[in-house]
Amino acid sequence: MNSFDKISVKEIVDEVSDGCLLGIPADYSGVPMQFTKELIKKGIKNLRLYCLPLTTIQGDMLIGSGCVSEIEAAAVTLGEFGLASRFSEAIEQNILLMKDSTCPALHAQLQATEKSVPFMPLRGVIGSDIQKHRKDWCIIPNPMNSSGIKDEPILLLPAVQLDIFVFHAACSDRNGNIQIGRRRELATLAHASKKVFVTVEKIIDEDFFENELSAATCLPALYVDGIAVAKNGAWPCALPGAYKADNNEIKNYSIAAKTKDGFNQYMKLLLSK
Amino acid sequence: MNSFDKISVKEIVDEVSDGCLLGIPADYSGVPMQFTKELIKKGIKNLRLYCLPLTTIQGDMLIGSGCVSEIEAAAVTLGEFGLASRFSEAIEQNILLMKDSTCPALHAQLQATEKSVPFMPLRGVIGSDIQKHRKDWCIIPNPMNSSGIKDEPILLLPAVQLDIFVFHAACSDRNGNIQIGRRRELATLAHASKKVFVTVEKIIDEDFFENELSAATCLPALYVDGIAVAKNGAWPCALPGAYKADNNEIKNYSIAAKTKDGFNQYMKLLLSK
Amino acid sequence: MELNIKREELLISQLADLLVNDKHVAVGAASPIPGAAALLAKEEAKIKNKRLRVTILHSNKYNNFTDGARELFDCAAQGRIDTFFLGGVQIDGQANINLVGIGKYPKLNKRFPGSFGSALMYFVVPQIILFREEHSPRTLVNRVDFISAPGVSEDNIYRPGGPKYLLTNRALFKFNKNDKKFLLSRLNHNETIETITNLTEFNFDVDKNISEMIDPDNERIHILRKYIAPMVSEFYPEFAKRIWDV
Amino acid sequence: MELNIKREELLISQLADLLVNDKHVAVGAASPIPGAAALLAKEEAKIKNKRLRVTILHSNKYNNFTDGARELFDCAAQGRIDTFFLGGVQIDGQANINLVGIGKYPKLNKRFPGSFGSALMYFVVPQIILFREEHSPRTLVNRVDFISAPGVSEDNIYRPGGPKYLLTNRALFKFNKNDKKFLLSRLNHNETIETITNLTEFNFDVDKNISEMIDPDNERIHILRKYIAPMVSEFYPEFAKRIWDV
Repeated sequence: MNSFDKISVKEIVDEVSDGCLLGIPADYSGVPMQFTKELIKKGIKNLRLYCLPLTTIQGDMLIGSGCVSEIEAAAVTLGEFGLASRFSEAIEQNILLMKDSTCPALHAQLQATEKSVPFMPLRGVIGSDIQKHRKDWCIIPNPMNSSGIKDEPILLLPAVQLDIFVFHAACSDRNGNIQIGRRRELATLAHASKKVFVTVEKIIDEDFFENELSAATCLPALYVDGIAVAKNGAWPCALPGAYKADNNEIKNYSIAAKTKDGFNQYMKLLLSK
Repeated sequence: MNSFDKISVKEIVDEVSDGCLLGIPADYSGVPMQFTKELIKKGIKNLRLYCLPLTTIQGDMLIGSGCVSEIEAAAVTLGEFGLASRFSEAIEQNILLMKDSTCPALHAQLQATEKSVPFMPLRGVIGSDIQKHRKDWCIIPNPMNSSGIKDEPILLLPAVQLDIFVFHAACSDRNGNIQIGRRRELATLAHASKKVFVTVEKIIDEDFFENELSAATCLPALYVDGIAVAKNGAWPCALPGAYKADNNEIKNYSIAAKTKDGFNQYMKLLLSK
Repeated sequence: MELNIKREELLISQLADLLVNDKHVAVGAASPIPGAAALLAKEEAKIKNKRLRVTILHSNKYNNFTDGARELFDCAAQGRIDTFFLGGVQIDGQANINLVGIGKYPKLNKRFPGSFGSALMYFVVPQIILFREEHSPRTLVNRVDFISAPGVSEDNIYRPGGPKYLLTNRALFKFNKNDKKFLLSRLNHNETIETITNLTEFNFDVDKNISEMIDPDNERIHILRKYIAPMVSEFYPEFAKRIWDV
Repeated sequence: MELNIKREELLISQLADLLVNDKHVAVGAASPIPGAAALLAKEEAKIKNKRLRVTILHSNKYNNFTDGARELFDCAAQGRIDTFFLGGVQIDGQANINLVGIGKYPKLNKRFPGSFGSALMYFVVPQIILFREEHSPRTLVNRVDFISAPGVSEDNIYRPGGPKYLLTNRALFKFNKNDKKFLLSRLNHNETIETITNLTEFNFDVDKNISEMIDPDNERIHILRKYIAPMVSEFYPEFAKRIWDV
């Protein structure tokens, strides 16, 4: 028996159900764009996106394609290429529920699940309109005497468990260990997800655990339910340590996506490739 | 200006004051034994040890040498060489305050400081005599509706900030970044400590951050207040990835330390070397 | 041909039988018999084309973790470890375990190392196997002097895990969570219900289907001696040398 | 010789002056002017034999972190970052910032990306410098439509950090925490108190010692153009090309 399950991108897509809570990596941690294209082709509906902590073209494309009913994020943006127009328009037209958050809260909610505790405390945030609109967050008087400030209110954030998390990485070893390098937020996302699938540029015939230093760069196979090879699978996004973003393509997208029609034409071409 | 402060082991020892809260790494994460010998020579008093999550010969020697007034740990043991006799005797003679804990609680208390929150919740532990004797811990009714269990009591652990943390590592790069590999608990300890000093086998003329994979193995220099070269500085303990424990020496220690006299003779010889 | 089966091999075989449905078994410090059992179960699963992951702490090769020392506990809390082994200076009839000391805490007559991670692992790992070779009235007591981790909890406590079995060098007990009581279910050769009763301070029930421990068959002994022994010798060299002379 | 100093260089120079006492400056996404200022301050510190660390997110080379995306926030919460830069679609007279949108939340007329990490960073970094190039009544408003992070907090809120300065392409304000009000302290060339008042919707005080922004001296311009420009071109290539043609 192999020590991991090698599957296809389509088989990963089959694991995503309408309405599920899908983990979305930031643009610096391996965006699974090939998977995203297949997901849009499938016509998935009512996805709830949990972004750690933001999304760029991946989230905007899913929203523009009508796949998303809800999104929790600290930002949705095309970065230097401006606003994520499909996202902004969906909010302005009131057809998308946005759970506005802030980066450390998105990390902490997953860390709560990582530790199987019902909540995590967080400093800051109190007094912001983010906090005022989050009915799933609560504020309690600090029960810990040793904290120093009198009558300090403490914000508690609920543990969030993802249904499924998919990301793209440079490689796995022959045992299914995934090289993530410094992108340790990918480990947090994996720990907090019921199912985890990874697309990789290649599978290498090595054992990353044979060496303490290469072991340190891995997400262990035990968290991964299946691996698919997807050459250039983050395109047009960057894959840290492997290739840079295709800025021309993202710019083209950002221009096309300014209107619904432009977006539809862009996507038609993209999905037919 | 150098990007880090290269100092001597004695200068590290000078940073340790009587009564301070000192972070102690486990036997698998780089025990700073050369530093410990110098600390004992100095005649430090009333140290409070915070072990993540246990200590072996380092803690036992410090206790036997009369340097320690309090210790928080999940275990003090010589592993396959049996009980830590100086520790056990100090407890049996009631001259050492032991804050009995459990591994995940010791991690969580530092993670609270890492995030600058006043406490962290932890599941388990309730109903144990560990919990009953920890007056610094508290139990509250779960304030988070979404948790599922009715009337669930939740254990809260206070944030603990260390005064100083010292560990031994294989190497630093020319910019003072420390190679810790998979021993990421060392990063947690450093994040939660006011001062951090490291002894290393050697300083390498490289920049670990030039490569994403070697960067992933580092504790960044920004957390480190000084680095001293100490050849074989973990001896007789192991240095993961570099050398194994000197089991003969630890066995000799375990036999000698069974009695106060045997320990004193052993230490006299050790410190005169 | 009759094989001369060692006591340790019999215990390893008993434990391996308890791991057949697992996907991930973790083994803590200083546990050569559970470690060998986990590796044996992994090898046998492979033959059946099933996948069993084994994490042995204090080993580099069989350590699947990369997130530091806390990952064992986080991983267990996430429900990703099916079986873990715990021991105890004392174990009592309600499956409370004591790893701290003998006497009235904190003024102990005899201090032992401490509770390690038991106070969390006992709550979150579905199958905790208590393993204590010494079977005597001083180890299997009526009431532990200190509860490192309780055997049972109230209904409002989050507890997906807990004790399932207790193995000593004389007997195997199942733990009945509803009755909060052990059930004697297997006897080592030469043991009787009476010898076990005499050597156990706590009260226990006796399984209607109580039987002798089943010796490992030739194939299992072959795998154990040929494949597992050299693996074990990597992280428990003295144990492997004593039992298998490797 | 008179140097022709660009507007961006003047702003970089203003920011660099605010970093001279720092040990660690962090710069967030899409911030070429703060990024250049931090690297300039680092270079000048080196000349004075002082150590300034600079962390520029979205850069691999100037990113000191190895614990994933959460480390910026943990590091800041630990008090290990002295200065951080924040912007805003709107900034109001109490230093509240809005990164979310225009209109009555959640029914916004115009949606912007979101609050990023501002809701924590604003509380824990001792010196937050608000930087917004556009100085107009639509950016510097009386009251923001949405508070991504509040400028001030009650006394019982843990808040070692907060706003210290607001720099626009026309002026530099100090923030007075006690009065909860900005103080106009430096004017760009060709600006007057009157032009600033007309272009600012919120009320502010005027520093008794108000002065013009001081142009960077020849040495600073030399360092900026010779050493900093090529560094900046690594992570803001278009900006570096536009300003310095590198």
